[in-house]
Amino acid sequence: MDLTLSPAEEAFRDELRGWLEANHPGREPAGDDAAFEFRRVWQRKLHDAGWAGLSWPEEYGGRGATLVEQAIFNEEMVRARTPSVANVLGLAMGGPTVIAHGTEEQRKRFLPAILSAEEIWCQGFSEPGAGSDLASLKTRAVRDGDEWVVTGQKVWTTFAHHAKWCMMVARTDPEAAKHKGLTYFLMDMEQDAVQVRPLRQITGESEFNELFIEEARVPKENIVGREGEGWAVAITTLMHERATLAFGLQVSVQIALRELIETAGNARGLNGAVASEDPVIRQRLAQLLIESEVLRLNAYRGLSAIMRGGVPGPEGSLGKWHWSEVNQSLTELAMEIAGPRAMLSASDGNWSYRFLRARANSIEGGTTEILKNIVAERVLGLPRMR
Amino acid sequence: MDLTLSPAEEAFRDELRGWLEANHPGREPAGDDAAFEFRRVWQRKLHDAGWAGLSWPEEYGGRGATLVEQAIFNEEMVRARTPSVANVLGLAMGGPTVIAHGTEEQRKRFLPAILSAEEIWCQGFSEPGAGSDLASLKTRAVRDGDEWVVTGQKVWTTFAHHAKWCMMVARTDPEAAKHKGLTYFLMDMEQDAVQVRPLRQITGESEFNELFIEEARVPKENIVGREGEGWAVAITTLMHERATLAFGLQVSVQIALRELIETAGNARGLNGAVASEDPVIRQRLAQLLIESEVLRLNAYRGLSAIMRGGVPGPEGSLGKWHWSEVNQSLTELAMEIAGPRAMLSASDGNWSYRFLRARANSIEGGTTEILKNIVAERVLGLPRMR
Amino acid sequence: MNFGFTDDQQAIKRTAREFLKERYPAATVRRLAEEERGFTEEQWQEVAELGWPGVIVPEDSDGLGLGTVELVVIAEEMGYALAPTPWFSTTAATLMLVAAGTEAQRERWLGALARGEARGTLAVWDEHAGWAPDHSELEPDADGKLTATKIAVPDAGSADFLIISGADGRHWLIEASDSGVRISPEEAIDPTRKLFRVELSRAAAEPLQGAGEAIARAYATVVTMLAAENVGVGQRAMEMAVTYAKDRAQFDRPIGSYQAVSHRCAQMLLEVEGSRSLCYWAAWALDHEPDTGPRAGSMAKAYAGDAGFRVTASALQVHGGIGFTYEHDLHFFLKRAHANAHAFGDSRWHRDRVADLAGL
Amino acid sequence: MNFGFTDDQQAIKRTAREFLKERYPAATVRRLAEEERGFTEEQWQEVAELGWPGVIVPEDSDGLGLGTVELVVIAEEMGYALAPTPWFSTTAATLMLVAAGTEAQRERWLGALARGEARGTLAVWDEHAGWAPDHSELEPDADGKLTATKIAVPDAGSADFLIISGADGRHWLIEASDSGVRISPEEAIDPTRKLFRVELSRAAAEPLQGAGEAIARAYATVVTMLAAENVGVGQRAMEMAVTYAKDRAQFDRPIGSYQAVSHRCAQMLLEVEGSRSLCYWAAWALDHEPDTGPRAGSMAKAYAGDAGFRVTASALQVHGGIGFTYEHDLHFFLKRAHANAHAFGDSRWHRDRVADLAGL
Repeated sequence: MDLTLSPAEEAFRDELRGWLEANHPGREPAGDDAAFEFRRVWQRKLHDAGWAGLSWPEEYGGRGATLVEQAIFNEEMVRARTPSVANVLGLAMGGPTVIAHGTEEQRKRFLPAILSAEEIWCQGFSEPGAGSDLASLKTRAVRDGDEWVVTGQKVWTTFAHHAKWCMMVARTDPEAAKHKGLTYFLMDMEQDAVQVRPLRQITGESEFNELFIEEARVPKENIVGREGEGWAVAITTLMHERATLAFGLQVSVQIALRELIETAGNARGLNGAVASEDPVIRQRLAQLLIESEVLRLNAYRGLSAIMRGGVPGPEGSLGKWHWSEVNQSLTELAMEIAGPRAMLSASDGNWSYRFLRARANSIEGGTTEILKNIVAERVLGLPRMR
Repeated sequence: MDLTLSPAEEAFRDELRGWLEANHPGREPAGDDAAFEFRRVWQRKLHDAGWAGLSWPEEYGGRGATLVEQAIFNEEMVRARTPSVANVLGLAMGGPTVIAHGTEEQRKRFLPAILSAEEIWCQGFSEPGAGSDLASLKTRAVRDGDEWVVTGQKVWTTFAHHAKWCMMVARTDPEAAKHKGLTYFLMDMEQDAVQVRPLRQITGESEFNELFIEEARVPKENIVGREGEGWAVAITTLMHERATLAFGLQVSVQIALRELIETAGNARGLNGAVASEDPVIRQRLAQLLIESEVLRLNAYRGLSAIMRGGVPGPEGSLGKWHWSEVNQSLTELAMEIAGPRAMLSASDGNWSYRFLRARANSIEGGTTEILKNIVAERVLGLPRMR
Repeated sequence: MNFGFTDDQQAIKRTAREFLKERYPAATVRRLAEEERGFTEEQWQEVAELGWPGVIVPEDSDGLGLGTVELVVIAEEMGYALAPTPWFSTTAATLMLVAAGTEAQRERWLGALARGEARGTLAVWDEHAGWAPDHSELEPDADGKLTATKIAVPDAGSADFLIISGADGRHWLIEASDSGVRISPEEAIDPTRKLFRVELSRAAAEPLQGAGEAIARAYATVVTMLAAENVGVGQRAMEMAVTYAKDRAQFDRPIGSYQAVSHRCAQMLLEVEGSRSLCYWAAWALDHEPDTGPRAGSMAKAYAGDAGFRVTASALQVHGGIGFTYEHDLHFFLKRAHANAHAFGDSRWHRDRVADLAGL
Repeated sequence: MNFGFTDDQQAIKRTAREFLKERYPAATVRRLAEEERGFTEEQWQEVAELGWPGVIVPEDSDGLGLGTVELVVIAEEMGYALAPTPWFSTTAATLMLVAAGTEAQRERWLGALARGEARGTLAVWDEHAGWAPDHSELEPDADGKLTATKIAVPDAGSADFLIISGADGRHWLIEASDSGVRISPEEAIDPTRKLFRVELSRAAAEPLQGAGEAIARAYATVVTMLAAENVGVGQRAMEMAVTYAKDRAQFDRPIGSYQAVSHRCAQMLLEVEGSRSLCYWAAWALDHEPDTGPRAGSMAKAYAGDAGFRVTASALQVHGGIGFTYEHDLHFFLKRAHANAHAFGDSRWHRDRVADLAGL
C-alpha cells in the first residue's frame, strides 16, 4: 500500500494545478444555453491543452494517462471548483464504448469530435415501458439496404437537445429472446425523424428529454459491435457510466460538502447560534465528511483493483448507490440548516434546487433497487431474485 | 372521538389502582425458578381478585371486561411497574383460541386452570425447518384409536419447562396441500414422549426450549377445531399473539423508556456532563418518547377498530414490527448512554442484557420480513410476493 | 374512550373529501400552483359557505364553535386533496385572535373571519433571526410602530391583516392596508401554498393581549394542523405508490410483488398511521387536556414532518423516473410535505420541545 | 498511488489468515470464551513467534520495526478469526511506550514485549468519570503515588504492566506486581476479550514523557486497530449470512433470493467495504501523513464502529432464530463488534473529533 504520489504523478499534478490556476473559466452563467456554450468552450480549452479524454490512447487524441493520473485530474478539478464539461456522456461513456467495441473507422470518425466537444453525445437506452428492465425495450430497427430504419420512443436522454449523436439500443430481431435481439446504434440526431421534447422535471428545469423516433435512418456502419449483440455493448456503456461517473460523483460530493460547511458556518441555527456549532448538526456534518471520504477511498480502491484486474466490475454499482444516499442526506441536511428558508426556492447556495434534484439520484443511471440486485447477485453470488 | 374515560371506566381504574397499591408484590427475585414461582403466585393473586382473563366471558372465569377496561388494566400495570404473570401464553393466546374454536367441554376443562396459573401453557408451532414458513412443518400425528400419536421436533417453545399444555400444530394428512393437512392439538407435556431441552440464547439464559416429541399421545378430544383445519386455528392464535401481546409490548416500552430516562438523568455522559442534557441524546430520547406514544396510540386505535369491527386484523402486524424497532433503538441508546460500561454485562438497570435480548424482537412472533409481507399483501393489497 | 369520530366529525370528513375531490381535481391544483395568488374569491366563498373559516370561532361571533379535532379532520383532507386555499393561514391567524386577541380585535375580526369576509395570516420569521419559530428579535419603536421584515409568510398577499410575532413572545395585529406594509411574493418550493415577504416600515401595530400559555396552545394547534395536512399528503402519496406498484410491470411482473417495493410501501403505512394517531391524539388533547396538548402537538409535528417527507420521497422512488417529472402530480405532494416539515419549527426543534415538556 | 498491499504485507495477511484459521477454529474460540483468562501461555508464545507483538517495536529492540498498515492487516484477521488473545491490549500498551515512554521504560520493556516475554495493557476509564476516553480525572498523590479505580481494562489479569491515563493527558506506567494494584475480572459482554477492574491504592507510578501529539497518534492507532478488527468481524459475519442465505430455504426457495434478505446482504457489503477503505487509509496516514492520521483514525473508528454492529446485527436477522442461540457462533461476532464500537470512544465521540479536526 502506498498512497503517496510518485515523482511523475507529482509532476503531473503540479502541471495541472498550475494550468488550472491560469485557465480557470470562472463561474458558469445562468440559463441553459449560455451555460452549455460556456461548458463547450471550457471543454475545448481543456482539450487544446491535452486534458480531455485523459485516459484514452494517444492515437485517438487522448493522453494515454494512467488511472492514477485520471484520479489526480478529478481531485484537482474539485480543488479548483471547475465547472462541468459539455460532452460528459461522450467522454465518460460514448468514447470508451467506441474504443472497446468500435471498428477502427468508427474510432477515427467519432473520437476526435467527442474530445473537442464539436459533437455532443446523448444516450437512448430507457423507454417509457423499459426503465429498470432495460432489455424489454420496444424501439425497433428494420434493415433497408445499407441503412436501418428506427422507430420508437426514448426517455431520460440528457443533453439530447444539444446532441449530434445518440448511442441507442433498438430491437432488430423481434423473434429472438429478450436480450438477444438487440443492436447498438449511433444515431444522427440531426434528422427530422428524431423529435426532441424536453421533459420538465420537478425542479422546473428540463435537463432530460424524450425522443420520438419515427423512421429515423442509421447507416449500417454506425452499428457498434455486431447485429444482435447490442446488449453486451450496452452493458459496457453502463459499466463505464457507473465506474467513471462514480469517480466524478464523489468529487462533486466533496465540493458540495465543502460548500455546505461554509453555509453552516454562516447560518444562524437553532435559537440563533451558528449552525455549525450546533452539536446535532456537527454530528451530521461529521458523518457526511466520513461518508464522502468513503466514496473517495472506494473510488481509489476501485482504481487499484482495475490496475490489477483490467475492466471495471460490478463493484462500481456500490459507488453509485452509496453516492446517491450521501448526496440525498447532504441536501436534506442543507435544508435543515436553511431553517424556514427551506420553504423558499431561492435559498443561498441553490440548496433548494439541489435538494429536489437529489431525489433523482437514486433513480437515474440505475435505480438503487437494481444496483442492490447487482451487488447481491454478481458480487455476493446470492441466488437470482425471482 | 373521545379519549376521556366514562364514569364506569374511571371507577374501574380507581378500583384497580387502589388494589395495585395495596397488593403490589414487589420486585421479582433472581433465578429462573424463583422468578417463575413468584409470577405464579402473583397471577393467582390477580386471579383471586378477579383481574386475570379480564376480557374473557364471565362464564369462563373472566370478568367480561370491555376492551377499554383491558387497556386501562395494561396502563395501570405500567404505572405500578408490576412484574409479569406466569401464564402469559395461556392468557394471551391459548385461552382466546379455546374460547374461539374450542368445544364447550374444552372451555370448561382448560380455561379455569389457565386463569389460576395451575396449568401453564406453551406453544409448539415453529420447527427447525419451518420458521417463517410455518406451514411447511413436518411434525406428524397419526390416528391410533381414540388417540393421536405425535412425532417431531419443535423449537422456540417459551415456558415449555414449566408448561402442562402445549398448543401444537402437526401434519395429520401428508397427502394434502401444505396448509390443508394440519391439525391443532393440545398436548399434555407431562409424558415421557415429550423431552424438553433448554435452548441457550445469546444472552446466556434459556428462555426458550426445543421439544423432542417421540410418539407422544394426544386424546382426540384435545383437537381444537376440526381435523385438517389446524391452519385456521393457528392463525387465530397468531393474531391474538400479535394483537394482545402488542398491547402489552407497548406498555413494556413505556416502562423501559421511563427507566432509561432515569438512567440518563443519573449518568455522566460525554465529557462528564449529565447524559440527558446532551443535545444529541435528548433528540434521541425525544424521538423514543414520540415513537412509544405512537405504539400506545396505535394500540388504542386498534381497540377502537375492534370495537367497531370485531376481530383483530392484520394491522396488528404493524404494531409488533414497530415495537421491535423501537425496543431495539431504545436498548441501543441505553448502550450509548452507558458509555464504556456498554462493554460490561453488569451494567446498571440490566441494559446490557436487554440490549442483547432485543435482537430477537424482530424475529420472535413473526419476523419483521414476514410482518411487512403481511402488511403489504393483506392491508395494502399489493400482489403476493413470488 | 374511543378513537372513532363522532357522527358530526364523520360528516365533516365526508363532506370535505367529496367537496375537495370535486372542486380541486389535479388539473385545478396544477393551474392554481402556477398562478401568483393561488386561489380565486369564488373558491374562497365556497370554502366559507362550508363554515370552515369559522370552525374555531365561537358561535356568538357567527362561528361553528367547534374544536381542534374538527380542524384536524379538515386539514387532513386539505392535505389529501392538496387544495390551494388560504384556509390554513387564515385559521392560524384566527387561532391567535381567539387565544389572545383584545376584546376590540375579536369584535372587529372574528365575525368577519367566520363569515369568510376577511382573511388573516401569521408572520413569524424575522429575516435575520435563527430558525426557531419563537425566536423573533422584533421590538416596536418607542411609539409602538413596527419596522421589520418577515419572510415566508403564507398567503399574505391576499390577507386583510397579519399577526406579527416579536421578541419575548409578544404579538401584534397589523392591517395589510396600512401604508407602512409592503408585501411581495417569494418563490416557494411548494407552489400550492403561496409565501410572501412582508416589509414593515413604521406600520401601525395593535398589541395582542392574552397569556403566554394561550398563545402556546394556539401555536400547538397550528403545528397540529400542519401535521394533519402531512397525514393527508402522505396518505395520498402512499395510495399513488400502491396503485402504481400494482400496475407497473418490470421483468414481467408487477413491481409491487418485489419486496424492495412492497416493504417500502409497508413502511409508508407505518409512518402514515403513526402520524395519524399522533395528530388525532394531539387534537383531542388540545381540546380536552390542556397540560398534554402542547407536548402532543410537538410530537405530532415532529413525527408527521419527518414521515410526510419520507413517505412522499419513498413514493417518488417507487414511481422511478416518471415520478421525477413535473407532469406527474406526485411532486406537489412531496413539496408540500417538505414545506410543512420546515414550517413553524422543524422536527429537530419540536423534538427539543418534547424533551423540555417531558421534563428532560 | 496504490491501495494494494506490498508483497510483505500480503505475506503477513496470508500467514495471519492461515495461522488463525488453524489455531483458532470456532470450537477453540468458544472454549476460550468460557475461561476466565481467555488464552494460554503456549498460545501466546505461538503469536510471539510470528513476531506480532513486536510489529511496531523498533528493530534495535528486537522488534520488526513495521508500521500501522501491518498492525491493521493483523487486526483485521484477528477480527475475522475472533481469536481471543491479548495481542491487541499489549500492542496498545506498546504503542504508548513507543510514543511516549522514557528512555528507561523503553529500555526495560520494549525488547521483552517484542520477544513475547512481557505483556502490557492500557487503562483509560475512571470508575466515575464520563464516557470520553480522554476524560480521566485521576491526579497523583503529592508523592506521585496513584489511588484510583479503572474499569473495563482489557486483559489486565495477565499483563505485566499497565499504562494508566490521568487528568490533562498525563500517563503513568504501573507494574502489575506492585502491592498497591488489585486486579479482578469483570463480566464482559464480549467473552472473547477479557476485561478487568483495576484498583490502585497508592501504587508506585512512573510517568511517561512524550508530547501530547505523539500520544494522540498512539491513541489514533489503537482505535484504527479496533476499527480494523470490526472490518474482519463484519466480513466474517457477512460471509456467514451470505452462506446461510444461499442454503436456507423457506417457501420453497433459498431466502437469499428474497430482496428483503439479498438487499440486506448488499448493505453489509457496502458497510464492510467502507470500513475497510477507511481503515487502510487511516493506517497509511498514521505512518505517512501525520497531520491526517488522527482525523482518519477517528473516521475509521466511527464508521467501522457503527458498521460492525449493524452488519453483525443484520447477519443475525438473516439467520433468524438460530442466530439468536448461543450454540451458533454468530453472537460472538456481534458482541465483539458491539464492544469495539464502545471501546476507546464511541462513534458519537469520534464524530465530534472529526468535526473538531476538520475545523468545524
